[in-house]
Amino acid sequence: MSDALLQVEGLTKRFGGFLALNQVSIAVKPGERFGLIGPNGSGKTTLINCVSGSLPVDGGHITFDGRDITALPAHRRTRLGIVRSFQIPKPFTSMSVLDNLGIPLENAAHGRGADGADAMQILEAIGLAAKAHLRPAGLTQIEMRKLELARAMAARPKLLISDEAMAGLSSAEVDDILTILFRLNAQGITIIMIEHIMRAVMRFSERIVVLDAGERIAEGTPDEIVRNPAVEKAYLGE
Amino acid sequence: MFSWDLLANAVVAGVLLGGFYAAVSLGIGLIFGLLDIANIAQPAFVILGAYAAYVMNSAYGLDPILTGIAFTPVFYVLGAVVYRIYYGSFERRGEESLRGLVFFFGILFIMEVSLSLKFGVDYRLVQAGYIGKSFELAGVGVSFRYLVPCVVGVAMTAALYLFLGRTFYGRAIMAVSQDQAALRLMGANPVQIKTIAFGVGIAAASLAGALLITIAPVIPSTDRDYIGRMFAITVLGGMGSIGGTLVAAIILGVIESLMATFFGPSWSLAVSFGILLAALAVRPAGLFGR
Amino acid sequence: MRNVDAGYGAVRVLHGVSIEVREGETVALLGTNGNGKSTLIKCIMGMVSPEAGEVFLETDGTRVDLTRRSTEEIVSLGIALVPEGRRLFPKLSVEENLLLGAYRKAARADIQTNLEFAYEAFPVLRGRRAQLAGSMSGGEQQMLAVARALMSSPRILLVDEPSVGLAPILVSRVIAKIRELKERRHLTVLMAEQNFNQATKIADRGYIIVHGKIEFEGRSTAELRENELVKKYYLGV
Amino acid sequence: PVARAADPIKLGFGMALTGGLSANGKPALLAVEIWKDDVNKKGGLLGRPVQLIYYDDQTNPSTVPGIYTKLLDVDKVDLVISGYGTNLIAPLMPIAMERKLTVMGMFGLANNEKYQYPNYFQIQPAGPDPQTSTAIGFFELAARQNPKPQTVAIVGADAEYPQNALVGARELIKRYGLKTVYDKTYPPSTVDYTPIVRAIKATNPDIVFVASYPPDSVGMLRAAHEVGLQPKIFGGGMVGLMFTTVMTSMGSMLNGVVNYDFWAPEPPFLAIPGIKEFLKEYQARAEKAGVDPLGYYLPPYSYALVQVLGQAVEATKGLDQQKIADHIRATEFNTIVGKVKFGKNGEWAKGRTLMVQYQKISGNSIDQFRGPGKKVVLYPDEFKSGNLIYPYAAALK
Amino acid sequence: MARTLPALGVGVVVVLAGVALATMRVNPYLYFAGYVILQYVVIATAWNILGGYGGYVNFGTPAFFALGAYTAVFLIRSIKAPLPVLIVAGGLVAALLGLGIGYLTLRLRGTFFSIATLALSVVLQTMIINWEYVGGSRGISVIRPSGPPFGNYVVFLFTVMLGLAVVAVLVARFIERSWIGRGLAALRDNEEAAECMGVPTLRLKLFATTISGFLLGVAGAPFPYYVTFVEPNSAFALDYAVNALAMPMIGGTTSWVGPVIGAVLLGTTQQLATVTISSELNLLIVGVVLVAFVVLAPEGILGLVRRVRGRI
Ligand SMILES: Nc1ncnc2c1ncn2[C@@H]1O[C@H](COP(=O)(O)OP(=O)(O)OP(=O)(O)O)[C@@H](O)[C@H]1O
Ligand SMILES: Nc1ncnc2c1ncn2[C@@H]1O[C@H](COP(=O)(O)OP(=O)(O)OP(=O)(O)O)[C@@H](O)[C@H]1O
Ligand SMILES: [Mg+2]
Ligand SMILES: [Mg+2]
Repeated sequence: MSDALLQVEGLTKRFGGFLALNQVSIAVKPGERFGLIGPNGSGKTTLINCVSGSLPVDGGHITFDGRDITALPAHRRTRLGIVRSFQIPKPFTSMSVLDNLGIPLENAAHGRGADGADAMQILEAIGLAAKAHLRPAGLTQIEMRKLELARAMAARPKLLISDEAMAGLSSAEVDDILTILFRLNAQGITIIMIEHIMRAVMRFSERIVVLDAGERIAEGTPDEIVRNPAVEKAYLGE
Repeated sequence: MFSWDLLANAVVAGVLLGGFYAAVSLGIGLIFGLLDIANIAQPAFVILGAYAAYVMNSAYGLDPILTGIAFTPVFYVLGAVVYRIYYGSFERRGEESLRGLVFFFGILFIMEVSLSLKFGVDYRLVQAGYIGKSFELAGVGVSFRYLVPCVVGVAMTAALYLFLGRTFYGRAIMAVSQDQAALRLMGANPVQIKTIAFGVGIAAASLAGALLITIAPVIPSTDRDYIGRMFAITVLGGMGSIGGTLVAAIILGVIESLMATFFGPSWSLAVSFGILLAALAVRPAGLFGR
Repeated sequence: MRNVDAGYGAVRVLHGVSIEVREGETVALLGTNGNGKSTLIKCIMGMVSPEAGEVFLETDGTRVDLTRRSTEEIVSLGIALVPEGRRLFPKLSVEENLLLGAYRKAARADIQTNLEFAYEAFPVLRGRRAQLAGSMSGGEQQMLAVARALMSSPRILLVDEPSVGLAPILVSRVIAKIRELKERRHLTVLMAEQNFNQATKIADRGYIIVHGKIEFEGRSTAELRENELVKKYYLGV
Repeated sequence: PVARAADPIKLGFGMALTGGLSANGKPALLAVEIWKDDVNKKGGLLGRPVQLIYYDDQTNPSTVPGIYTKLLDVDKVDLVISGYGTNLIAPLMPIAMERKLTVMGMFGLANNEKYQYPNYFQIQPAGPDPQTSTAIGFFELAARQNPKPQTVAIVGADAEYPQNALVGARELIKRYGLKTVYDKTYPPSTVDYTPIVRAIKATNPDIVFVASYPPDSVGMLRAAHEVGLQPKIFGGGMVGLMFTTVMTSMGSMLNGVVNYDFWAPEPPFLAIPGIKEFLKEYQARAEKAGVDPLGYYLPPYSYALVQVLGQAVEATKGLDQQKIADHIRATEFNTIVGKVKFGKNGEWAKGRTLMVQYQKISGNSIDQFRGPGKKVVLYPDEFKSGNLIYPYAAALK
Repeated sequence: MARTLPALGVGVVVVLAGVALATMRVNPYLYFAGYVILQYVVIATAWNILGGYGGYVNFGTPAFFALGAYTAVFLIRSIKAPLPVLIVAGGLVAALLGLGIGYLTLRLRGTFFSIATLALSVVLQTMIINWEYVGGSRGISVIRPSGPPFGNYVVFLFTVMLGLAVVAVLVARFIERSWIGRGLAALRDNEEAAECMGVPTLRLKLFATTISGFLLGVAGAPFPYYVTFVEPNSAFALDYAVNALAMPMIGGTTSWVGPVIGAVLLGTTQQLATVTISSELNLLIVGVVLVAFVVLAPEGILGLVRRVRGRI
């Protein structure tokens, strides 16, 4: 398993008495498109928070690129290349869209060549260039999601974790975002996708892990997952 | 110097003091804790309440606490007016509360000066039958001067608690700072709700002021002594938790009392605030914060 | 709702929109993201004021103009909204959220029956009545949002995208629940939804809104299913 | 430019009109204003009218340097007096010294000990040993009782004046061979004094010496009644008990308290020429000025302070600061508080802080406090107007 | 970098102008009032580094100011240290306290942080009150050294404070325009997102609290020589907390210019009110000015200027 880019072993997280994650292990290989699904409240976002360093863990180990990062602060993990987007967009409201990208470029991607042109390039790629000088308050929902992704890209990730970047988007827009993600993946960025939109997850992921009530209940290719009775019972329904 | 007798007395005195602190802090617990309006001028309203009690007491011999109750409608209206000004100048424009803080500092100064222009700077006291009297219960002395405010304070806490938890206005007040638009969808007008809450908070100051002047003499700048305590109690109790306010007030009262009895009163305030710091370090949202 | 123009500041979102919901109907408002579904619903609720056109409510021959009314007044007329993004009060308990739903004067009398009904309809909520709404999972929150709207004994229920962010299993459950409630309470429902398949499960008919204009009115679900727009956007043809 | 005869003589000062000391600052201001009117009625000083220029120092020492520089350099005042209180005098000292001014201090305790500036004169009758002046009468009286009290509790606020009084008290305790059983201080913002009083009671002291500001004076006294603290002598340096609003409100609760004071409406003081007129004028103007209605505590001294200055100006026939100072240093003045002679460090050559006892007060009428008999002077002997009721409990009945 | 040098140049010119002004000895009162206003420029600027840029509202300004002042008192009393030493030492001690409250930000945000700083101020004041060596609650007189430049010590202090103000403003300006300032702005907007975008939030907060504390201490260090008498009530006065907050608010918090404008405006108003209005009305005016400014100029003077310019 040492070929994994991200390896989570026996991760446990409690909120007070509530066990949000129970001994969860996952391994994500370099360049992989990895799907993480599960019912609401199953602990997906919590897992991401632990991996990105937003929450301290109560047990287990996280290894990235062969290095134990369990105790590293979040910004160091970002600099190592783990970047996440937020389920609820959290833009820097007092700055323009362009300056929003400046923060990761300056803080996480430095040394890899960062200037205003880089930010603009990313915005163009994602289709936000026209709004570069607006404040985030002036963006629509989808633009906000795109900004969230653009900002993550500006951090020059090795591993990009997208937490429900597509919730509430139309299928055309979902396709938009999927295209972007595929393109990033083609550039060698490993991607973890969390999504409830099955169409997207199934199309995108090479491998999927399913969480339920803080436990890992299944792993496999999209086809295997769809056919898995446990997953059907806990998640897909019908 | 330790004795069980002293300990019992200190604890009882502390609880009584705490009840009074709760009365003084309830208004800010409502306005700051629930509405998120940093009304730093609240202690000035308390002092205004104290002067109201003084005027009625010295002119007509009215009991201060009765005056405090009688004046609550006046204070309610005053609070409603102040809130409308605040609303018109800040909230409607969607501005952050920090500017409001400066606004309320200004109000604090204006009120202090107005009081001293009207009443001068002499210390003012009230007279009531129970001031200076006390009784003893199983070796524990209880002064009416503190018992009465404590009882009133606890009653105010209970009343506010019931008001918030059991009435539609109350629940709307608890919700209003969380999501105003959603509150509209419930059929409540957030501005009206906040006006009510602010009014109630200021009305509480009327009673708190009456209790204050029952306990100690008052000058216009007495409010300064209470700014720190009021906010500390609200935060220690947990923002927006009315029960927490009472508990925090009693904790502070008991600490002050124990320090004063056994270790030297000089450090009592510092220890109280030190404990606040420690408590915040362990429980950043206060004792009963949600 | 007739000929409504509306928007935010300089941005006009709705262009001459007219829709109609008759008593007892369930109408779906379909449209992909950003086409103005929520804006339309906000217009009805008085959260966005139309620049032109009118919104009104007709009951027993009396006609009430909603255009110039505040949200609170509209709610008190018996219209409830399950808003986009749920908009619960995260630091209030489940029960407190529900009780706030009954703020409207007309609903206060029925508070006990409504509460009982809510718990019966959503048994998970009963078990969690003291839990803070903010600490519940997305699905539970959506149920609470629906239950809260019902607490006001509405005649008309507006639902804005109940399926967003829900696991598939929950989506069907919530939609089914709305249908069940509608039938039991004789509600009139207007539901904005992108999830076509789910929406058509319960709708009697629907509108499709594209770029702030009503592009198609389907008098039955079958008619909707046949529509080119629908095929293009939803069925991925 | 040569001053023309009609040009006013400007007297400048800062005064606590707001903040903690304003309850004393404002009456002091009124007294000075009355003096100005009196002088001007009689044709002014050196034939020139007197004009007051004053600003609110907000009881904040850090405003003092600015205020006095403004007075001296912009307003070009001819004479200065200090604002009210030790803390507001302290920052004035270096300015006065630098500019070689004659400066009259209004109720400062030992301000000049560090500087030993010869042209500083201070009106509080603390005498050559300011630190012990508040407490000396108290302990002197205690020592005269039979049986002599043995144990003492001292307590006071963490503030300038009370702390100074406590330092003096500790020295006197040593001098009189008493045993200290309690010695603590409390923050001025304390709300509940019962725990403190109870702790004192637990040590069972013969005498209790309290050095406090008005709110704590009231708090301590009320708590003493509630807890039943009854030492043989109670009181000492409790500021505020002599304020009219406090006296009328506290009423009979004051009885028996032995406290320092500067003035009392007792025969030895009422006999001094000029005082009655002053008080009449003061009381007539008090309500409008929003100050203590009787003015029995500090106002006569504030008036006396400017009286001294005025007399010195007249005597030296000019405004030369050095000549004025030399004259003040050398002369004994007749003022409305009696004969005033300055000595070492500009303090009164001989101290005259009174020790009074509140006696036979009943009810809350203000009129009972206007005449003699309620605030009996016990010390010093030359002003004595009555006898100590001893022990404290006896006076309570 | 290209714009830093000219700014430094401007700073030097301002200081030189101040020295020239000092040697001219215009009306001495101006130096006294000027000193206080400049002191507030330093305080407002220092506060704004943490409060305006980073969004952490420090209510404990008096604690830092007083710590600077009392460090100076201690050093004057114990070793008669010269003024530069006092300033550096006062700054360093206050910076240490700043570092301490920086660690508080690990757990406390928003209002809770503000109340914690307020609590800290109370605790510190109690400690000073009980420390006899620096005067305790009675206060302590400080004798100025003799033979200052420009003939008068306060004129000298004025130029020193002018220098400190220039340094403070330059520091603030530098921070604002560097990655540190941008990082602080990011964490002010959303701390979690900033951290996840690689911003070392803790380090930045510690930096901001420390440097802000340092400058506040620096502002307090010459204070004993200015008043010559230091006592806890006035050293820990609420005024410092109010002014530190109000001045940047009045001026505008997002730029270094804001606190300067606010300090000059409000500071001058206060000074003028004190020495022109001979009654308690002077405080009333300050209150009215506070209310009027925040009501009428919602985004501070800077915002007002921007809006007016935008309209033309
Ligand atoms: N800070 C917190 N304190 C207490 N409980 C929490 C906290 N954060 C999450 N939880 C709980 O942990 C559980 C897992 O939450 P999480 O957000 O990880 O779910 P999720 O899988 O991302 O769900 P969704 O699909 O709805 O986003 C939920 O029950 C949630 O209520
Ligand atoms: N507060 C606002 N200010 C400015 N524009 C807004 C605002 N809210 C929505 N819009 C814009 O109005 C348009 C319609 O938005 P609306 O929310 O009504 O769409 P919707 O069909 O409900 O989409 P969704 O599926 O995202 O909920 C969008 O372009 C959106 O960006
Ligand atoms: Mg999630
Ligand atoms: Mg919508």
